[in-house]
Amino acid sequence: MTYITKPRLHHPQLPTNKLGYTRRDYEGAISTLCAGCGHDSISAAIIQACFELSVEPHRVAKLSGIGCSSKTPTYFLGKSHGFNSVHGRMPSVLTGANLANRDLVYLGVSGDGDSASIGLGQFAHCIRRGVNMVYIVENNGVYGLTKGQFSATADKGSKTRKGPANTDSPIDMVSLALQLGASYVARSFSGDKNQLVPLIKGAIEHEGAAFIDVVSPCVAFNNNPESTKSYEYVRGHNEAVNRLDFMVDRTEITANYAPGTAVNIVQHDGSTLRLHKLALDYNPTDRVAALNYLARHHVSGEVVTGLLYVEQDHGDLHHFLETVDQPLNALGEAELCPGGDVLAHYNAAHR
Amino acid sequence: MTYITKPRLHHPQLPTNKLGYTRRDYEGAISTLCAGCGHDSISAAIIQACFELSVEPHRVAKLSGIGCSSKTPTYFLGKSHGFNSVHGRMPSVLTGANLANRDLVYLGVSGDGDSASIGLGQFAHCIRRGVNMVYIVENNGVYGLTKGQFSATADKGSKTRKGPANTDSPIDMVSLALQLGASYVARSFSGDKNQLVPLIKGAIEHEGAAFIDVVSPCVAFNNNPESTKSYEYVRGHNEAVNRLDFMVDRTEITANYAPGTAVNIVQHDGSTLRLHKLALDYNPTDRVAALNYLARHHVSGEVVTGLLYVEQDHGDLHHFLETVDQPLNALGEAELCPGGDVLAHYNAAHR
Amino acid sequence: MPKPIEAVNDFVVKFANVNGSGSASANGLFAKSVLRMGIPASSRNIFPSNIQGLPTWYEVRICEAGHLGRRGGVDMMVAMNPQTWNKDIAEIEPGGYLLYDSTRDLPPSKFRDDINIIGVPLTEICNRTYTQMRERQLFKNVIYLGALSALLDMDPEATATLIGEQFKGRDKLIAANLHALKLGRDWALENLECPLGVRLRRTDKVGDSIFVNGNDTAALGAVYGGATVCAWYPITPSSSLAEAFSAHCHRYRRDPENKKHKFAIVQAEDELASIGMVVGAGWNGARAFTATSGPGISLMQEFIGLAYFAEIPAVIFDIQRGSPSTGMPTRTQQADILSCAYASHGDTKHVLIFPKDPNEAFTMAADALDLADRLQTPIFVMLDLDIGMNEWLVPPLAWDPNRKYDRGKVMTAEQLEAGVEFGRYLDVDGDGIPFRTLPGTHPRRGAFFTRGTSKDRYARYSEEGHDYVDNMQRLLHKFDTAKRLVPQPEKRMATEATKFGVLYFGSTTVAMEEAFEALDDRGVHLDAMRLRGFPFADEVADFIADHERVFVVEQNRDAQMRTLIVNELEIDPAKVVPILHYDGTPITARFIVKAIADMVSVVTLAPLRKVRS
Amino acid sequence: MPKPIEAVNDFVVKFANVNGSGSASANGLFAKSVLRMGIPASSRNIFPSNIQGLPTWYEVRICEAGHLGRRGGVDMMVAMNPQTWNKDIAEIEPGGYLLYDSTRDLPPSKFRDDINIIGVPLTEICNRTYTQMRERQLFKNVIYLGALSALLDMDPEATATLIGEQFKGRDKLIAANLHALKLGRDWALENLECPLGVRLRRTDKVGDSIFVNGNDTAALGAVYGGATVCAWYPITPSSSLAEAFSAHCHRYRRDPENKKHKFAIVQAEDELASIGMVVGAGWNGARAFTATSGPGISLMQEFIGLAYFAEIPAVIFDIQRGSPSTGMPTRTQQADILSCAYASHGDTKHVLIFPKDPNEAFTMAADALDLADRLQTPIFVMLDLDIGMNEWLVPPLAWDPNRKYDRGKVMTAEQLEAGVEFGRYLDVDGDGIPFRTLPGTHPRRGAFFTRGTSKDRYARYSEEGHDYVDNMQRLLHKFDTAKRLVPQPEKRMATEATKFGVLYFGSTTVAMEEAFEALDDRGVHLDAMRLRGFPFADEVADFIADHERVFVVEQNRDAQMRTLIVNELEIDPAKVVPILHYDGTPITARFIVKAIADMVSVVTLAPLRKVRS
Ligand SMILES: Cc1ncc(C[n+]2csc(CCOP(=O)(O)OP(=O)(O)O)c2C)c(N)n1
Ligand SMILES: Cc1ncc(C[n+]2csc(CCOP(=O)(O)OP(=O)(O)O)c2C)c(N)n1
Ligand code: SF4
Ligand code: SF4
Ligand SMILES: [Mg+2]
Ligand SMILES: [Mg+2]
Repeated sequence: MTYITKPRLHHPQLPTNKLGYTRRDYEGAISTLCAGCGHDSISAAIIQACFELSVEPHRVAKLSGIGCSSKTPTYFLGKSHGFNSVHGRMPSVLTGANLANRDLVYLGVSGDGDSASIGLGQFAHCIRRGVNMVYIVENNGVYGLTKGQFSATADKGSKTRKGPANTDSPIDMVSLALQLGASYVARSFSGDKNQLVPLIKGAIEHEGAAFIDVVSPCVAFNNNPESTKSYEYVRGHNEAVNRLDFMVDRTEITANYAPGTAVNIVQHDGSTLRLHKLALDYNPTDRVAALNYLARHHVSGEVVTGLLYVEQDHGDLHHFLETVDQPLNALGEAELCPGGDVLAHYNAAHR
Repeated sequence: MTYITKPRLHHPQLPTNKLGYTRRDYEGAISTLCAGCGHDSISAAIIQACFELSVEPHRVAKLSGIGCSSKTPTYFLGKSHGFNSVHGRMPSVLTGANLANRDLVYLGVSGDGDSASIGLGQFAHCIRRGVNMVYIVENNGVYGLTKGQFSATADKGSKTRKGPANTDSPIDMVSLALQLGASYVARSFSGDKNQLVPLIKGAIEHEGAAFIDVVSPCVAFNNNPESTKSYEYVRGHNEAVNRLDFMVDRTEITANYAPGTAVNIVQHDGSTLRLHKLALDYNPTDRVAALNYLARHHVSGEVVTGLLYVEQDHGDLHHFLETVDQPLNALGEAELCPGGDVLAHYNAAHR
Repeated sequence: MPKPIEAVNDFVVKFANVNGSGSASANGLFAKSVLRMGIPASSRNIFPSNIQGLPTWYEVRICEAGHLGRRGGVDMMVAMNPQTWNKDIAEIEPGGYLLYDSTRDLPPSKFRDDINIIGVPLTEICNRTYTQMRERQLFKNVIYLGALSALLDMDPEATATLIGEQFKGRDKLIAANLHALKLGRDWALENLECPLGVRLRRTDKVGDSIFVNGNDTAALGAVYGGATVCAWYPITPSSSLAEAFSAHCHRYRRDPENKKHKFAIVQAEDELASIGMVVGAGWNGARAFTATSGPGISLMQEFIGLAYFAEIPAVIFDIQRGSPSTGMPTRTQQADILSCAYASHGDTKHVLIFPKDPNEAFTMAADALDLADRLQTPIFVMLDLDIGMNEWLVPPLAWDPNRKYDRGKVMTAEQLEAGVEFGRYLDVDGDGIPFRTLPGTHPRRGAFFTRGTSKDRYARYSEEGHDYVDNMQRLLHKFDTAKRLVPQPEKRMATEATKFGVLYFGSTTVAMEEAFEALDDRGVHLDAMRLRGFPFADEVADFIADHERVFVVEQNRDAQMRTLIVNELEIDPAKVVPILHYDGTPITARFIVKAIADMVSVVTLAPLRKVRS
Repeated sequence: MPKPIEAVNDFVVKFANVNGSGSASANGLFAKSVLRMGIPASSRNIFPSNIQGLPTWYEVRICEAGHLGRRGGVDMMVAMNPQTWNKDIAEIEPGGYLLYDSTRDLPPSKFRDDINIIGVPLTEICNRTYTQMRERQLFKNVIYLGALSALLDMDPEATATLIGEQFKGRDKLIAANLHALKLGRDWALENLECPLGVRLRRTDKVGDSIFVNGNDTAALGAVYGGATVCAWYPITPSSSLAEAFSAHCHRYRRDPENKKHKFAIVQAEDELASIGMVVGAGWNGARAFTATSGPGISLMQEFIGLAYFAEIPAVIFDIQRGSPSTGMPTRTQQADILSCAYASHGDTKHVLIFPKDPNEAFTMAADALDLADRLQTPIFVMLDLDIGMNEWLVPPLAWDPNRKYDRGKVMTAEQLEAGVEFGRYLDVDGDGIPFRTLPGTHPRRGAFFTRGTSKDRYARYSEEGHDYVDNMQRLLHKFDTAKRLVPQPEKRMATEATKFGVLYFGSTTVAMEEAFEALDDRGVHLDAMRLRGFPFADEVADFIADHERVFVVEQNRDAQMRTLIVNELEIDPAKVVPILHYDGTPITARFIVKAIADMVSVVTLAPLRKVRS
């Protein structure tokens, strides 16, 4: 895997966004993942979302742990700084990076092993803190990079090639995120780009901890039809509770929905989330109801997808810590060093 | 803190249990915790439960992490082996101990910092595995031993003596345990021995992961009335959903309850849990309903206590791993070493 | 009965109390009163890993000559804890003094006949005066302070002023304390022979020195040094450093107008997270640090290796405590040296600095932040419980108003725009230190991927052996550069030429300096060098080369600093003789003098040869 | 054009493939066919940290003389990967051979004129024969195997038999593979000059040796050694050890009647948990182990310190890989020596053992379990990727039928009942090893509290300095006992007296043994000692004392084993000369010979003096 920069012949016909960038400007190195790996589709969705949102590529910081999923930041946003940290500990690194400079977009990419097994604690605590980020778990129910052992999201009873069957209760990342106070929670499927792209856009614009659990089949080790993380299973059991149209401003609202079938949620930055309800009884602003709905449908084997919960004005970690507006990494001696008089007082007070 | 053995003058009048032991035989060293610390009441409840159940003291293994709560195993069951492991990692040590010898009773004692902060991952995963144990968290919302910083169960907005207010969403251990698949889940209050003792007895007899969250006020650092972990608050907001009578066999069932107000749950070992319903709408055998009930009442500031969920025949880790009935630590060369012929085959197969 | 100890401004007073009984404030008042009389003093708190009800001691060494390390031995014991009575009595030097609560009388067997026994009916006085339990408990401490004030001929005004300052604004409390103080003092003056053979006399030896603990000054150093991100996890004895940083920041680092914070402090869920946050913040250009102790260092190992290999600035304060494992959490040691110097799996070497006292903790905290940015690697500030949690008398803190932060080699948007070549791991200056860019700097240039895996000079993933070796060799070269940038060693030549040298560092310094005199008196002359940083400056090797035998004094079992010396400077182990003290108490001049004097006689007899231990 | 290399049963063949393309099985068949012809061979897999689509190589060294370390250089390259073509071509020795797919022809510039080029239209043959994509991809590999079979004069029967064994029961597959093999072989015989200058000739040098990898044999050793609990977390290159243990147990450790398991294997959530489970199981009397690599070792540090201080048996297999940090996960190194030997904060020392190959991995795995129980401390089995994941030709595994497990000092219920004194940390036998009791042993006696804090000899919590020191000194004494219990070093004297010695260990052994001859030829005579355990036996110190200069050959940057030698044996660093190879590839005899020969000339000129690096 080397950082191959592709020839950037700008065909005039390539569509550009507000910043004049084409989709190619958001691409990364050529993927070295297995052909058909769900993760590659998620990378494509991230590229699409950033392009459509006209995010400045270099204003994004992409962080990950270790795993096939955690390799993907190399395959998108080649102009962004990336950080492939250590296994399961990306959340703490992202939190620290976010504290240093509140002005960038923080994109955390992880796997189910990385976040639900070794990283469960860090995942939980960074969600609790309300770090302003987009946290995507590329969930395939196995450890891909180490060749197919099951992860903490693996189905109970599922078998791996080598080992015996999994006997542990699986972890549902979405329910966990809801319980831990995430203010934007969604689930999607790597195979459903139309659903995934707007969810990512909404998450980027959201202020606070935005979590997206993306079922992303591992074709090498866990794509057998019995696996709830396989293409076949998800296609068969995908139950989308809503469709999201993400709009940078209301004027774009065009489509008309029958009354009661659509809601508009205005985000702190004025952007609007228009939700077209598919499950009419589903209310994405009631945390407890969401948890309950997920649990009930999980029992019946359905994979509930869509924007499952969103809370406005929840605030983020910087808000809670009351930090100044400038990035902390931009402050110098003048702002930071109390100087001689203060020191004189300190000395006096300790005599 | 030294291991003071108290004079064991056996007053003939001291009541004895089936084994002929008195309550004193279940005591430990003198506590060195602060006068009034909730943890000491929990130690007393553990002693009471073991005495009443006629558990053989030396057949109990008591394990803990680090903290005031984790010190308590020194203060009960002086005849049991104890293991004060490292901070937040007791669950893995207990799991390993349990694998080595399935015949002992495993009692894990921890604190909210030990289990919800540093230990969240291990707590979650040992519950998922269904380790056969009694896992008690002595929950005071602070780090006692390090002098009062808040833990991951601290109320949002709560203030510590020194530091600023807590801005993280609190973790509800009980909901977490339910989500992770614990088969026996209860919450109680160190100040309510009548409720706590039977819950511990039920947990000891339960096969599988039994979790008890015990609110246990820290008088030194977190007993101010605003704290949901204070004596005053819990007394004022304690909402017990049921009362448990633990019976070693049914014959003991005496009390008569109005129809529909009591249920009997027979455990794998034949012992019976008789639940006297206080909240008639509460069903302790429906995991999802329990989660929902807890969430709803949490919002209104109530502390829901009682036996919140119990599932029979869930099985435990040994059951899942299909281990032999004898303790693994009792097997010798005869059972373990495949011997020369096998080796000859192995060699032949690799030529 | 040996004659009572006679000593003016040179003795040790020890208070034996029960923790949680409020004795700390009274004992602190005692020490500060001594200082206010112009007499140098230092204090040490010996406390259990417990919140309430267990034994705790407070030791005050008074020494006009200014020797403020722990001395050992006790001239006056204030025995307020029945649990530890026997142990406490035993500790008193022959001819020393015992002050105790004589309310209920004790059998003679409880005492010693070679010490001077002073009974004060403290409980009786209390009960006579106070009704509430808590009052009785608290003021009892102030009453014995009053008695001491008379017995040691203290200046009551000094103490009164301190009480005034301490309870400023709460006049009721001031009055109550002054009253209790008077109760004790008057009782003693009426009923006892005052002053004793050990006594105080006002002088002017304190000067402008300050009485502070190293965690507080290190935290202040971090504020002055420009740290903006602190991620920590509570652990004794480091918690008070992070807590002090928080307190200092809330005072000195809030925007005057909107009160917003020019800092971010996160109490992490554990040490894996706290170091992870520091690494993330350092990667993103903020000055970040964490404070921890042994167990935390063990948990941070993996991230430390990442920071070393990916070259990310980070500052780690290690307030060393008794170890291994949970060890002796409330005792002091210098035993994390190896686990910090070679932290993490694989081939790694890390930069360490060694403050000698709270004053140096302040300056070195700021230095560490500069070094981290300059060297783009983790910097360990090796403190210990003795420096961190005890109050020391040290010179006032100073800060050069013209000092600028060294942010190291960070390529700017302008440079990138101008087309300056950027290779994240390219050694452009020949010092092994490459340039880095911060995220978000330039729209098209300078972005790279940070990773813990092997890579080439342009941060491209590579599994090629030569790329890997090239990078690992540069890291060695960078480490070599570090030895010129870390705080340099301090040399002190003996009064006459000698073949013996001694190396020491950190909290041992104060005891070592006191030991020189005593050793001189015994005719043992030592050239000395105080180590202040690792990797070692060339001077250290030269110093060792210039002597036949060099003692290395440290507070651990395995002579860890000696290991670094032997291993990094290629020194024959036979040349460096370990002097080890590691029972958890601070090392004393007495111990050093005896240990070195004994060794000298041994090695003087036996000429240089392999010592196979 | 140099004359074509002529060599019978002594050359290196390297296959360049794309991973996930199914080449592994064909390449394995090649190596095994050679062995079936009675010719010694070894193989090395060079693979990326990736699942599919990246370059991967398989190197087979054929050597009738039995030298099976990596040789370096390639005599015959089977270049099947366009991505790495240039690199692969460059690696061929002058006069060597290139086998490639000539279906679409390449410009002359793509080749070298000093090598022999052999084109076989593999794709064409495939497409002619097969229709399905996957078939074409798979059988292409078998076809080049067929071509090689002709070119190197292999015995087709040997290969045929192997195919029969491999696909036993699946006759269709057997036929298909045999057909593909024939396709290649026939094409070569018809269109090429066979055999080449490099060729095979049946002999009988393999004997009863077996062809195995060290992770598989170590796992089997754990089965034979009586391990019942395995807790692990997947990490390359250690995963296959735990997976092999699982496979072996399911075969050999199930109750014949009820099929229940006499073992418990838990895939933990991370390494903190896996070592925690091992500690818990060891505490409770089961033989337990974990397998991991560098990053896992870093995460286990805190628990390792607990196990050291609380004295709990544990076995840790460290399959070392390229480091630091995530490093080179699919490359080999010996760079965790320091982080294991001194693992965890505070003063700690740990027992390490160093298997040289898969055969010793088997026996030492069992030894480690005995040592852990005997010494009540963590035992590290230091493997590496080269031993663990490559197939080696080694003597067959052997197990003494009378061997009994050494369960160490465990006090029984009977002894307790009989009133034998029990003090958990009491040194009753003078070897520093105390007795322990297992939970649940006796109703009234022998219960104690295990903790990581300081304690007295009866396991009672104590903050007393003397209790702490007493215990720490006993731990040193126990460590001293260990040096007599660990596998002892192996000595090999030079053909003539010499002042030079060499120390080596682990996977370096095979290359070192080959190097001796070559060095002898060059007139460089070396006495040699293979290190097999740490702490070092006294013999090691004697060996060093007996020589003027001793080379220490290791596969890491910082000469970590040399550090242990200098530090633990008090050796003058000037005496021990580091020979370091650490680019992630296995060390070769060629490298050792050159490095040592060069050094010898240097040091022979310069007499013994301090080398200050
Ligand atoms: C500390 C540590 N332990 C183990 C590993 C080995 N490892 C690398 S990736 C991985 C699991 C990745 O699984 P997941 O996060 O689900 O990613 P996927 O490959 O499935 O996308 C493991 C165990 C490691 N790199 N570091
Ligand atoms: C690795 C590690 N980090 C930090 C500590 C310090 N420490 C000891 S106890 C404790 C918190 C205990 O809180 P909790 O579990 O709630 O117990 P409590 O004292 O409140 O009963 C901490 C942080 C430690 N012992 N080990
Ligand atoms: S192994 Fe699985 S997760 Fe990894 S790249 Fe292949 S398909 Fe994707
Ligand atoms: S500090 Fe709090 S938790 Fe600890 S003993 Fe005291 S009251 Fe209990
Ligand atoms: Mg995965
Ligand atoms: Mg607590």
